[in-house]
Parts: sequence; structure tokens; C-alpha cells
Amino acid sequence: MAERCAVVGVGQTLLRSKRDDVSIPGLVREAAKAALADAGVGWDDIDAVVIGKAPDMFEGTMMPELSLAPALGAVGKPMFRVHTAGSVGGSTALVAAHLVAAGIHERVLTVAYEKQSDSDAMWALSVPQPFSAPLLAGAGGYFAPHIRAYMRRSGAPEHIGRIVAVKDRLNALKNPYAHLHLPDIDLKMVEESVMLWDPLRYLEACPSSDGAAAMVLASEGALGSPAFPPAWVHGMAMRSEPTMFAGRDQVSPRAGRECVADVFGQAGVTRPREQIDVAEVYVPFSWYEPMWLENLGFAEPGEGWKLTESGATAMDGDIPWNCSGGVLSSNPIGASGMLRFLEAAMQVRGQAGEHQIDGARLALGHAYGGGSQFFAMWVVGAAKP
Amino acid sequence: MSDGDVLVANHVLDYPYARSVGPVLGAFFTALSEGRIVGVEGSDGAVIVPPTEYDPLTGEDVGELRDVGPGGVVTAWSWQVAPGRKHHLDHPFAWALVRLDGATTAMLHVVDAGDPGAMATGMRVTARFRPPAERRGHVLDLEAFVPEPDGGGR
Amino acid sequence: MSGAEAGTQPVTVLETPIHLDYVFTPGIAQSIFLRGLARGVFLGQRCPTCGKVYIPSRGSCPVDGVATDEVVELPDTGIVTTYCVVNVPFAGQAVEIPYTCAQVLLDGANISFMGLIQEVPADQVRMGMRVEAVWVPPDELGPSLASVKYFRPTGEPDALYESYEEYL
Amino acid sequence: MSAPARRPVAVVSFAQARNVRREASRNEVELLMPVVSEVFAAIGASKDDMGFICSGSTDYLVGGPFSFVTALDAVGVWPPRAESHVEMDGAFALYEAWVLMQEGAIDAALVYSFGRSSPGDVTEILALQLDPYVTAPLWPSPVALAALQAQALIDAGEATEEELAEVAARNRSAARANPNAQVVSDASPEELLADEYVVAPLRRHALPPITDGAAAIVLAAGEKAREWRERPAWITGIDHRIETHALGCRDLTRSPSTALAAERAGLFEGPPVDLAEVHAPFAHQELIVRRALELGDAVTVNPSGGALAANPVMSAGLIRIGEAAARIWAAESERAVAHATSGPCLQQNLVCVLDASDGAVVGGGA
Repeated sequence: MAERCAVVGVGQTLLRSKRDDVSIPGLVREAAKAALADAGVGWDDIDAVVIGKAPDMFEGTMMPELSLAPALGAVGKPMFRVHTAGSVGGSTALVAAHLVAAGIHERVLTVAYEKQSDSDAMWALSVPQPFSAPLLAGAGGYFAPHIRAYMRRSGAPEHIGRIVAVKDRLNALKNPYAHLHLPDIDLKMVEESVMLWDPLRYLEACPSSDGAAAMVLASEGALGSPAFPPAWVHGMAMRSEPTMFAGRDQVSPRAGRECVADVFGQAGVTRPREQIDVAEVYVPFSWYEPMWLENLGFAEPGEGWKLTESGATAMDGDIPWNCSGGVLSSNPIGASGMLRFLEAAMQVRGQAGEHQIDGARLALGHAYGGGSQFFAMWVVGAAKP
Repeated sequence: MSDGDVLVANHVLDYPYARSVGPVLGAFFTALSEGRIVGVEGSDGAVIVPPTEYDPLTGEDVGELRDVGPGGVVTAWSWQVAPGRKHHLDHPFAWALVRLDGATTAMLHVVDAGDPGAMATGMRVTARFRPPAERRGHVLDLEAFVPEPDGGGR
Repeated sequence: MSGAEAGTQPVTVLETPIHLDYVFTPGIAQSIFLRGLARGVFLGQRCPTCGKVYIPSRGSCPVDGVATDEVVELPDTGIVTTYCVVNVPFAGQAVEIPYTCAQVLLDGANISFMGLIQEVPADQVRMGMRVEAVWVPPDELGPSLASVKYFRPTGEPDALYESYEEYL
Repeated sequence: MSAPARRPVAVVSFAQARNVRREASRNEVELLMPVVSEVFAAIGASKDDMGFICSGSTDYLVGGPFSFVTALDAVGVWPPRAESHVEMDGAFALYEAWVLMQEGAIDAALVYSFGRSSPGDVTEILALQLDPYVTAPLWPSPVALAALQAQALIDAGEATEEELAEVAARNRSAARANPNAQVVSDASPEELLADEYVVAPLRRHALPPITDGAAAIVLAAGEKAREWRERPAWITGIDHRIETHALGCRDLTRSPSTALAAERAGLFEGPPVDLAEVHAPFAHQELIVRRALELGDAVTVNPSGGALAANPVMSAGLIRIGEAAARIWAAESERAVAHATSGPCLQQNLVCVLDASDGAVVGGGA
């Protein structure tokens, strides 16, 4: 019963630590208008708007879809707001895609954003509540122990994280939208950066960014005349598991494994490393690349770090990951997941510019959130499914 | 455990958000700090107040800024019998939609009318600004609207 | 057309402080755990379906979605499953850096929680290390994990990796 | 217009917490757990039957981020499930589930919502829904804005204070039959008019109560629905629309978004409804929504007592759908409409048409 759905327009803002030149409506419009222009459509051509962002406390705006509706041309239309923690940018795109796939709408605008500089992301992520445990570790302290567990489990040497940190920042130099542009980045610079949460160094962690992403999704009958060929949705899936439970595998969560099995199943992918040309995967800390390589089935358990070490995930490798620079180079939290989905679409549309993988035909977009318990993924392709 | 054993504590959510406002709202707040009110031309020529970067009905880009007010007409109102602790006036006042002279749309603000008997839909009001030294580029630089003398209040 | 008068600074940033007051309750199950801490004991709760012991329990077994009604007193001892060394200063930090934060799995519990490790140099903390809780003095005990001053090594042999691997 | 045929999906189970002024002991997980348990038990289903889970809530009610994350522990999403969350009323979570079910792969879904309005000052909190630059810094409460709307209605000659009192009296009297209602009263409209103004022209009785609550619904498709419920409440159409945020650009006496959503949901096609559950937190809003839905005098409106009898923020809309569906199960209604609203002065509205027959399923879309 599902209809075909394609990305026909993409737009993103310049991603920066502080976008103090714009308001929140200005920020979301910058992305949305770029997506409309890319799709060759106007506000009137949009049937519905689906918006996502992380906690409202980042900007001190409750249910901001209400005040942003007119800024996104949504008056008289359905306006929908998704919030699934860090995976929200991905799950927002999925809700929009389902509206097309279910045959409800012909053309949907989806937008995700975060304007973290209106407050302080570290505060907003962990607002202290009464009786809560003393703040022992800070934000990265939640993830660092899981990274250590991965190192123990896989026997990965400690320089692997540094390889990812350098690779993604070099890729970011080819992406004009990326927040971090570090032309002098190298293994030594990462190694000499401050140790934050041992084993995690400063340059192995993501920045805090302002930014927005937007896409126009269309049904087969409403593709219009976009500037680039459509990126067809070949599969989409989301999965959640409890945040904390006895015996939970936090290094390679089952929800991630089942989500990717679902999305690859829909897309007919049985050998991801061979069939997927390029992947945009949510890697906020360097070590999450080898961890997700295993979780997503690109490598056998315990072998992900070897793939990273071999250079397979670099732009000239056989399975490039995060050619855009990824979350390690830009992290507007609510938009980060959508940027992964969007960059995957850009690759198969051939519009990624300097960070384009020539001839990319099938791409994975991945987002996860919270304590690695929420996952959203899609596979997009140049060919009609 | 009985319910009486359940712990309870006060919790405060407090943050001094600092919002970049962009060009259009920036012009509005700058004007307020100068004791003026500006709107913006919408996609069909309507003058929108407060100004937004987009037409509030169509989403299209807006045109030039336009001076409006300081007088205007109340198009709807309600009476705050007892001010809340967040309100900037310490005595009863009216909430009102005020369509400023030269504007097409009405803006929400308060009318410091003293008594609900002084309020009526269609009455004329005018802006009362804070003294220049107290202005800070904020919507409350316009402290309140007040009834114009013989402005049609009951 | 209006323009800024001479001398007026264009407004680029708007400050809008937000202050909201709440009356907070952690709920019935967490109150049991917190009241235990105020007495210097760890109180976990067992899921009637899967039998796993949660500490703290938020009221339900996250796997089975049923209330964890049975209260289980747990000992002060357990193991470090994994850890990190904190080298970064941040607001609200209570301890001088560098220090070790560990996931501590109490004996008899099926879930770990984060605790501070002291009385051992940061570079000597190990996965599987046996630790015990050091409580604050009785007159400082309260309904908070702050009642646990820190965990310290017991000196017992480390737990085998296989014994706690499923809790990573 | 004729919309494409939809897959028949029905509301087959509904549960809600008893609505109270203050749930002082239980946290969100503890509030929700028995509701989820009840919504499954009522039809002999379990979480393992659910192909999708979707919830609605807002962090600002508890004053901390990610409140929906811990709430999920009330369900027990293990093994992992397809699951999502909207920072909207649960009625919109139901919409998302309905959309996914249209694609045919999912036969049953759990929808839930929760919220305690008592921990903070909900009138201050809801001011944060307003544009953060020029409106929220004035801290207008939802009551102040609703009062503007009520005055506009009165000025237009379309309502009187007496009529608002009649609406309040009827809803709270009807609530006598609702075991989960919070505010019930047999006071006459004349007695209610002795109430003080809170923000004139709204008197105390025209305001919703402050409510802590939670609700859950199970949706099922086709044969699965008939297996669980002898007389399922089929969703024959569902749609939602939003208006501009700027109050000064709206005609506050009308609800065009409700009317448009109703049209797209097929409300005005086929036989008229005999029952409506409308989400009108303020008495005068019932008059506006009735007009937008074109409800005649023969229609029973809010037999549950509506939001004037209990208004658990983030759940009150979902509860309207559950209450309407329950009337269809009980053969007290053949065709019903449920309505949910969000935002100041009815800015955003959802309309869901429920039918005892799964005939022409229409609606939604552009």
C-alpha cells in the first residue's frame, strides 16, 4: 500500500557555534527556503510541515511549532512536532516520509533545528532536579565508560579514536556548511588536545552548534523539476529500547542492530559494505565510528576498529563514512540527525560538491539519541525502488 | 510505603536566555528603544506589527519597514483583575489587541486604563514609553498603551 | 522610512530570563531508595516478572513494564564495571580533577549506577575492581546519593570479566 | 473533494488515570503504568502485539528535559520496538500512529500521553508557548488570551456571559456520569454567574481545572480490530490544521482550522454525527468549535464533561477520542466526532471522525 517517496530538495544553514545574526524563525527559514529553492517549489506547493528539535529548554520555548508555523508557511496546513532526543532529526524526517508513503500528502517540508547558543547546551541537557545524583562526570562522562567498555571488548588500540577525529575534520574542510574547520588537524594535534573524560580527548568530541536542516519530500507524482535528481527512500525504520535495564548492551544496543536489519531488509541490502556506497552516521565522539560499524553490520563484532584503521571509512576508502564531517564537525543537536539523512540524500543526488563520492547510488542516513536507546535510519538511492 | 513518605522538594527552572533577534525584530526593538514603533510590509502590502521576517499568513518574505502609531484602536481586550507575579504592572490592567495607526494587523500588549469601565472595543489608545534611560530594546520599553483623551472609552 | 537615530545602538540580542517554580516529587519507588540512603543503606527493588533487582528503581521494570514492589536491601560492596577519568572542570563539580567516575554494580543488583572512586590513584582503577561504599558521617546523611561519599577498593581480587560482561 | 480510500483503523481500547487536582505521590512512570496495563487488559492484548508505540507529552510540565524518555519505562519496550514521541497532545501521537498504520505493515499500535499540571504554575508555563521575542515577555496567561477571545465573541454578538455559564453548567453536570472526572457540579447557570471574574469576561466557571492525568489508546486495523472489540470505533477520517500564531492576524471568533480539518476528515460527508467530544478548555471555545464542526442541536456534546470537567494538559485531546470511541463501543453512538486543540485561542486543531461502520474511510491530505 505504501507509496514511493523521494527527497527533491535539501537545505541547511551555515552551522556555527553562535548564529547570532539570526532569530530562531530566521534560522529555520534559512534552511527551509534553501530546500524549497532546491526543489523548485514555493510555500504554496507544500502540503504539510513536520518539525523536530531536542528539548524545548534549549531555547526556552515550549512547543515552538506553534510560534514557528507561520515562519514555515504552515498556516492552514498540518504542522507536526517530533521530539525523540538526539535521534529527533532522523525521526522527524521519517514522520514526514511516512506522510508521503502512506499517501496522505504529496509534498511535505520537514525541518529540524537547534539554537543552542540562546542558552547553554550543557545546562539544558542536565537541568539539576531535586534528589538527583550529584553531577559527577558531566556530559561526556556518560559516554566515556561505554567507550572504555568497547576498547576492552574489542581490544582496540587507543589511537583508533584519533584516526576518526582527524578523518571527519579533514572531510569538514570540504563542506562549507560545517562548523569546525581545522585545516591543521592531524593525529598529533588530537593526541595533544586536552584529555576530558579519559579515554576521551577534547578533539575527539563534538562541538556545540547552532543550525537547521530542511528537506522537501515528494510522492512519485509530485517530483516537480528539482535542481538535482530525486533521492528515493528505499527503507526507513526506528527502534527504541529502555534507557537502563539489567543486562543492557550499551556498546552495541540491540535496538540499533534490529533497526538496521529492518531498514536494510526493506532496501534489499544484505552485504552493507559492498552495497552501501556512502554512509552518514551519528558519531558525536570519535569512538562511536568503530562501535557503530559493528552495530550496523559493516564489520563483525570486535572488528570495527580494524576497518577504521585500514582507512576504509575515509573518503577514498571503500565505505566512506561522514564525508560531510559529521557530528564531530557540527552538532546542532536537534538538527544533527536530519543532517545525516540529508547528507545521505545529497550524495545519491550528486550534489555534495567537494565531499561528493563519485557515483554514489545507495546511502545510509543514521541517527541515535539519548543513551543510545533511540535509533532512526533510512536508506536512500538514486534508483527508483 | 504510605504516600506520606514520598519526598517532595522545591525545584527551580531558571535561565537568562539571550536571544539573537535578526534584522527585522532587531529594527523593532531598536525603534522601541528610541520611543518609536515600526511594522513591516507583508507580501500583499499589509503592514504587520510587530514586524516579522515573514508574512504571518503566507510565509513569504516581507518588504520595507514602516513607522506606525503611536496611537491606535483596541480590537479586542480582557481585564486582568489581579496582576500575576510575572506581570510588569502592579495593578489591574487590560490585555488588548491594538491596531496601530498605519498598521493592518493588531499587536498584543496591555492597556493601563485604571478601571475596566474605561475599556471598550474600538476605543483609541496611545503608546506610553518608559523614560529613555530605562529603555533596553525590549517590548516593555513600550510600557503600556493608555486611553487617548476622549478616545471612545466608556 | 525609519532609521536609527544618531547614537542609538542597534539591538541585536534580547534577554528574556525565564524563572519557573515547581514542587518536585521523585515518586514512590525512588522515595524508598532515597529514604534508604538517608539511613545509610542501599535499597533496591525486585521485578516480580524477571526477578532482576533495580537500584534505584523508578517504579517499574523497564523491560517488563510492571511495578517493582519488593524492596531488597543490598550490601555496601560491589564491582567497577567500567569507568572514566574526569579531567574537565565544569559547573557544579564537587571534586578536584582528575578523578575517577565508575559504573558500580552492587553485589546482588542487576544494574549499575555511577559513583566516585577514591583512595586509589586514578590510573590504578580497573574494570572488575572490588569496591565498597564510604558513607558520609551519620549526621550528614540525607535522601540523596550525596550520602555516599565515594567508593573505595576493598583489596579483594578483581571480578572476572565474564562475570560482569553482560552489564557493559 | 474526495480523498483517497484509507485503510480501516479503529480505536479498540482506552484507559485513563482518574483526573485529579494534584497527583502528589506518583511520578510519571507510576502514573502511567496502571493506565497502560489497563488499556491492554481491557482487550486481552499485550505490548508484544503492538507494532508501533507513540506518545505525547511536554518537558515543561515537570520542569526537566527528556521526561518522555523515562516514561517509556511504564511500557517496557523490550525487545526493542518501533517507537516515537511528539511534543504535542496525545491526539497527535494517535495521528502519527494512524499514518504509519495506513502503510499496511502495522496492525496494532499503542498511543499514550501524560502530564501533571500541578507541580508548576501552568498559567505561567503555557506563556512559553508564545513567540519568545514580543509576546512571551509580557507573560500573558492562557486565561488572559482566552478572555480576549471571549470578549471578541461577545462584542460580535455571538455569545453572552449567560451562555458561557450554560456551557459550564452542562459540562460539569454531565461529568456526574464520568467516574474519572475531576470537577462535577449541579450548579445552575444562574448560580455560576455569581462567580468572580478571573480575567474578565471569563469567570471562574468558564475556566478549565488544573489537572494531573494520563491516558492510553490502542489502535488496531482490520480483523485485528474486530478480534479485540466487537464494535470497534473506526476512524473514517482524521486531519489537523494550524493557524497563524499572531493573534492580531486571526479572527478569534472563528476556528477556520477546525472547520478545514473537519472537512478534510470527511465530517461533512455521509450521515451526520450524533455525538461530539470537543476539546474546549474555556467555555466560550465550545461555542466556536461547535460552529466550526457544524454541530446541530441534536448532537450530544461532551457527555464526559469535556475539558471543563478535567483538563490534563497533553492528554485532554487524546481523552476526547477515547471518550467518543467508548460511546461507539457501547452502541450509544453510530457516528461521532472528536476534537483536540493546542496553542493559544485554539491555534491548532485536530478532528477525528469515528464510525461504528468501517465503510468509506476518507480524509486527510491536501
